[in-house]
Amino acid sequence: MSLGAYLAVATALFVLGLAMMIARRNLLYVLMGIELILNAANLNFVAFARYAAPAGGEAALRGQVFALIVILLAVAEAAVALAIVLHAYSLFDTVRPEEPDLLRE
Amino acid sequence: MGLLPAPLLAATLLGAPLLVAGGQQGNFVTDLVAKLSPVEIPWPLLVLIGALLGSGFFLLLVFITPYAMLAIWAERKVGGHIQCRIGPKRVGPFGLLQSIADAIKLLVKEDTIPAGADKLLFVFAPALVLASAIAMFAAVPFAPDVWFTDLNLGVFFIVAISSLTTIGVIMAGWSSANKWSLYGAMRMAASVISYEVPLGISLLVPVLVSGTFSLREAALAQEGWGGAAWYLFRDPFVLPAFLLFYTASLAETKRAPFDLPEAESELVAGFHTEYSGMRFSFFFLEEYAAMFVVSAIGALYFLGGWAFPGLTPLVEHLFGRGWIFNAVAIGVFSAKALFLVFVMMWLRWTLPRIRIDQVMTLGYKYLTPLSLACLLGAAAWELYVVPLFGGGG
Amino acid sequence: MERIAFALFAAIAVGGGLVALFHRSIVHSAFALMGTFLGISGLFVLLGADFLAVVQLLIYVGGILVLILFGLMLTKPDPSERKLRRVLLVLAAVAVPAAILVARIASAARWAAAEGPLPDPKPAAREIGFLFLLKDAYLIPFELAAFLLTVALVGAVFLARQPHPPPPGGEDR
Amino acid sequence: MADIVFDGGDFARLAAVPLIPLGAFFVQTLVGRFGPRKGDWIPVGALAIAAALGIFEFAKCLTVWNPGFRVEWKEAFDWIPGPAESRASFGILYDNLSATMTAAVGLIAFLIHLFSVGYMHGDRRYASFFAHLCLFSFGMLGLVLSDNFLSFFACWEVMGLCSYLLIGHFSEKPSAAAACKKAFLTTRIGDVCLFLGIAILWTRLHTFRFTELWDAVPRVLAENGGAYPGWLVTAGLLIFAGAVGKSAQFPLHVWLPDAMEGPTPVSAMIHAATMVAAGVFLTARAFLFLSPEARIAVALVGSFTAIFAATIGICQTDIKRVLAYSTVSQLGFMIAGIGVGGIAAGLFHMVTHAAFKACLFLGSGSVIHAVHTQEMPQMGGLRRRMPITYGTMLVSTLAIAGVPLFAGFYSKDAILSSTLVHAMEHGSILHALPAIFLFTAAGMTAFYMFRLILLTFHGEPRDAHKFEHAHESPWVMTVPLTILGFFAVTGGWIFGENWFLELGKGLPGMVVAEGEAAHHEHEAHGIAMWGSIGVAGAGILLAFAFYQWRKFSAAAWAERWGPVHRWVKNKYYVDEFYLATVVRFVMFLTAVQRWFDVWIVDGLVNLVGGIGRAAAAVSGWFDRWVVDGAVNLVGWLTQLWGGVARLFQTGRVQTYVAWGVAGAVGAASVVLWMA
Repeated sequence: MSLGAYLAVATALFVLGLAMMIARRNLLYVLMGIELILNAANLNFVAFARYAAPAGGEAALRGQVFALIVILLAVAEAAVALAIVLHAYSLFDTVRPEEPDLLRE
Repeated sequence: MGLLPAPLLAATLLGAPLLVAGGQQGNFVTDLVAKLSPVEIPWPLLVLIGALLGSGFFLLLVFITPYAMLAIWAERKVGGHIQCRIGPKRVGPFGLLQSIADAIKLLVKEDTIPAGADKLLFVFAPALVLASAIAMFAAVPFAPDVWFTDLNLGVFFIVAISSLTTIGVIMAGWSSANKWSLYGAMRMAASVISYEVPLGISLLVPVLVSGTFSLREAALAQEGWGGAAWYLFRDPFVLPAFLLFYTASLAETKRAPFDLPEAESELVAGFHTEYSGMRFSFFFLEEYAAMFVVSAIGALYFLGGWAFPGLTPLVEHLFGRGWIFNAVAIGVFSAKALFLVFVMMWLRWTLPRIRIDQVMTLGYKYLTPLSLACLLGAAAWELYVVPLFGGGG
Repeated sequence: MERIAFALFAAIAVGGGLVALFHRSIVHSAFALMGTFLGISGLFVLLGADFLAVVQLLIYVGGILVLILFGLMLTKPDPSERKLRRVLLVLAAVAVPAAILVARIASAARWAAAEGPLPDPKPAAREIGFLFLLKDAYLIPFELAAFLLTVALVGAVFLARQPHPPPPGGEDR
Repeated sequence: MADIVFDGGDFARLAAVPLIPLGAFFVQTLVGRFGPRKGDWIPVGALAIAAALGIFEFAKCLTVWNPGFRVEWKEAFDWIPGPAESRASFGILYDNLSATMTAAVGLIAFLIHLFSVGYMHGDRRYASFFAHLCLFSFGMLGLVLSDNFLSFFACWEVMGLCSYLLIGHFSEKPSAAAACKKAFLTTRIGDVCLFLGIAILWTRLHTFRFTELWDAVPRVLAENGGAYPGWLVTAGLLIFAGAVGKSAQFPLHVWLPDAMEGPTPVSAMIHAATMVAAGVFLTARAFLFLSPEARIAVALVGSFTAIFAATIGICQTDIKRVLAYSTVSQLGFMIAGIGVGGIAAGLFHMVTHAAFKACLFLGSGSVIHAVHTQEMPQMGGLRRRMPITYGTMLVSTLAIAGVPLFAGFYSKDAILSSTLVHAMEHGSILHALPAIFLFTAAGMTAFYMFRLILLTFHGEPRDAHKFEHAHESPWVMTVPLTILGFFAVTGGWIFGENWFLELGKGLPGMVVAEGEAAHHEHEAHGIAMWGSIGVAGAGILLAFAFYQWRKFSAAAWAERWGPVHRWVKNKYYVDEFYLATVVRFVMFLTAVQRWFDVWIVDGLVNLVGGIGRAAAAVSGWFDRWVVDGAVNLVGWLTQLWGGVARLFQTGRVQTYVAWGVAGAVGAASVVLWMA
């Protein structure tokens, strides 16, 4: 397979995630969109590392290490974001991102 | 009906790992196919066939189903005897054919889907659950040369795949459009998330000792005359790690006393309340398969795999490492794993179910710190004590 | 063979993403997301990152997705929130520039080994472990990640433990 | 003379010599008092090990008999890593000087620790006393093994701290509290000077290491045409000022007698093994930095201190004060010896003096322990009650008085002959002064030391009650006394003058006498020997005449010389002088500053306040019309801008994401198509 194919898949996922973040009106969709975007980025990392250093070695693992750290970040982000979402839900009784608007007035 | 999606899904899950990780060496299915086939089959295709057969139909038909039937019969027998009853006795000798009768009953039973259910997910959930069970099974080596795939990440893979079961259970619980089912699913999710942590950490102890994720290599490393090479006896931290692992795996497989997801006294039958017929049997198969898999991990990682003091070395000495040795190894290994399964049943019929908050408390407050302590202790042992005896490095 | 596998996994991933984006029910979206994660895990395997693939399975499917499902189950669904027109519009608005940009980048860049077939990858779990523990490599990111996870854990627990205050300005709402 | 082979093990043992007491200090401080016997065995044991190691390494040097040896463990520990000109690393410089000192200090410190077990028994701060004592030992041991000025100074300051803590051990007593403050502040003057001197050397030569500095001095001299440049003279004098402070030379000697307020083992420690010896040690280490003129100054300061303190010692009645002034006087001997070029002689005297002065102090401690007073007129006849103490103290007194065959004789003789050589070589009255002073002081030493012995141990008991109570001390106190007494007798033979003269050849700055100088030396040696025996004998005879045979009445003589006696007895009113000048001046300064503060600073502040009030009125007007107008304008503008920004700030996260994406796409496009 060529690198381009992986990049195409990653682009598609990125676009889908971004669209999900913007178009859907639910904080959990925003969260899911972020996860999609992160996954697309991970795919890019790994694919680039694989094709940049086909012979293996430390350079080939660099992308994987990046992706691993991104996954770790995603875990932390998901936990905290979910706690925030649930908190917001219990405060405002909604999960629509535009409705908590106390600062608007 | 619902039979096909599960193996296909499982094959998808496993095909890729087999293609890449197991690509260099065949398993005994690929060997068999290559030998039996009149024409030469190209290698990648052979691998895929091995994956499909090995992980899907073959496993399901040849191993999981008979084993599950036997286990269900055993469970009823064990339960009967523990409660001073006899258990099934009418169908066949000692009621041995009872499970077959049950299976036939389940197969011909009407397959109902509740009216308010989310049909797609309702159908998909049991398939997913069973697929993950099969995929888990495929990573278990039975003997030195009998295995479907020798992933170098074997146990890690199993733990990861087991989380798919959770998704399936949530799917089933949610799509049933039944409050009790949803409760059961949520309990499942909660307990699995919490118990995955101590399970994983306590498994890291033998991983640390063996230096590999591969179950087969770990088992090979524990061979020897006396059984002293079993990791259980390696250092003082492995035994507690084993007990922690076993406790956590009880929760992972939804077994008593952690069977909150299907607590029949509170939730009717939990997430599979609305299922019947084939689909119901899938959940059952999964449960027993998962029991076997965690027991197999316990046997392979802690209890010396297929090695048995005196017996396996003798066989090896007499017949070499040929098929006889492998057969004996399968026997020993299965005996160990089934013994652990038996202990699970024993516990189920002995211990009362605990409350969900107690489950959470146990998981977070006791098992997790204890397993961490075990891991640290084992690491310190490997680092400081083993060199004292001239080992390690 | 690899081509077929790639097509399969890419289809699962992108298809899952599409379903997740367009489906009316958020629960279905979440389950479709599982397809995406599984597909990406498969792609990782094809890229030789088997360890990462398993981590992806374990963490995304077993952890994050379950968390999201938890969140779904604990909040009120809002079945009327999807407006197909808006979704399509946004998708088009995002996809077109992205596609143009990626095409432009792809045409501008030169990669050494952009075409297959590549040599077989090696198992990476052990090497990644070493990389994370070597002082010259990624020890500090590793420690930072540990620190971050601790902070996130404490933060999440703190958020969860706080007794919920009455909604601000509750009287006139 | 074979070379000494020193390997890593030896250096490790040497490094352990100071570090073990340091570790023991921490242990003792943190957990010691919870242990059995309040943990006193920890420091004692640590010192025992340290002393054993020090003596072991010294013995190794002795067996090879190569006094000129010098080994270094460079940069054992990088304290401040970096390029050579800004690096500070600690290492070990082990030469004949530090070898001798390590062994002597270790042994004496150990004996003092042992003695303290008995002496301090039942003290309230027993545990912390041992901790501090142990840290003190660490300071001295670390100091003698330092290979650079930085760690030297660090240890130096550690000792300053410990002397403060230990002198003020009985901090309930106001006099002890005052004494420890005095010691700390007085030595601090010297410390500041020392620090400045080190700083000068560092700025000029970019190194702290002794060996490199020594190597640099000839180079500097060569560059400067053989003369000492001004900055080097200054640095040398400043470093010597540090030694003056630490070694209690005139005019900074005032703290040492007051330091007697501390427990007697502390006095022994300060006087014999650690504190004051550090100054002498420093002078020897820094000898090369002293220009010839500075050396004369050193010799004069030392010899003047010797005679000055000796006269005071004659008139004191407090047993410990007599010993204190005797220490000051003997330190003057050493400093003067070094100043006239007899480094080896000065150091020889330092070592022998360490032995017999430690013995004397511990003996006086034993006496005080027995009779619970420090006033000699209340003692008398104690030799029957305390035979061991008496014997050891007598031996030490013979040594300090310079009676032949005892340790002090050899060393003092060496110093005296050095001064004579010095005088002969230069032949001016200025150069002869040290010799005259020191011979006089030697006689006085014999006199006042025998006065002490006779008043304390001989004659009839003057206080029957105390005499009845007196008894010999326990073994932990008498054993160190005996050992030290042994060294007071044999110190001269063990080391022998030769060892130190040979040793001197290895020291930097030591010029080996040749030709005429050697002749002078030979000649001077004879004169010095007979001269010192003569003055010592005269002093002893005089003491017996006054206090044993009662040929003369001390009281009558004091009467006859009334004003002089009072003057001397009150230590030449140096303290009062300082009180009247330095302290008064500081007080005056503070008064001036207070006045300045009250009138000038406060006045300024009030003035500023007034101006501020006036300005505030102006600014109020300005504020109301101009600023508020501007603010309103800004507010209006903000509202206008807000109206525009409102279009973008919808409060929806997703809108922001969309804008962010649009921005990113725009930026990427610009980069891609413009590039």
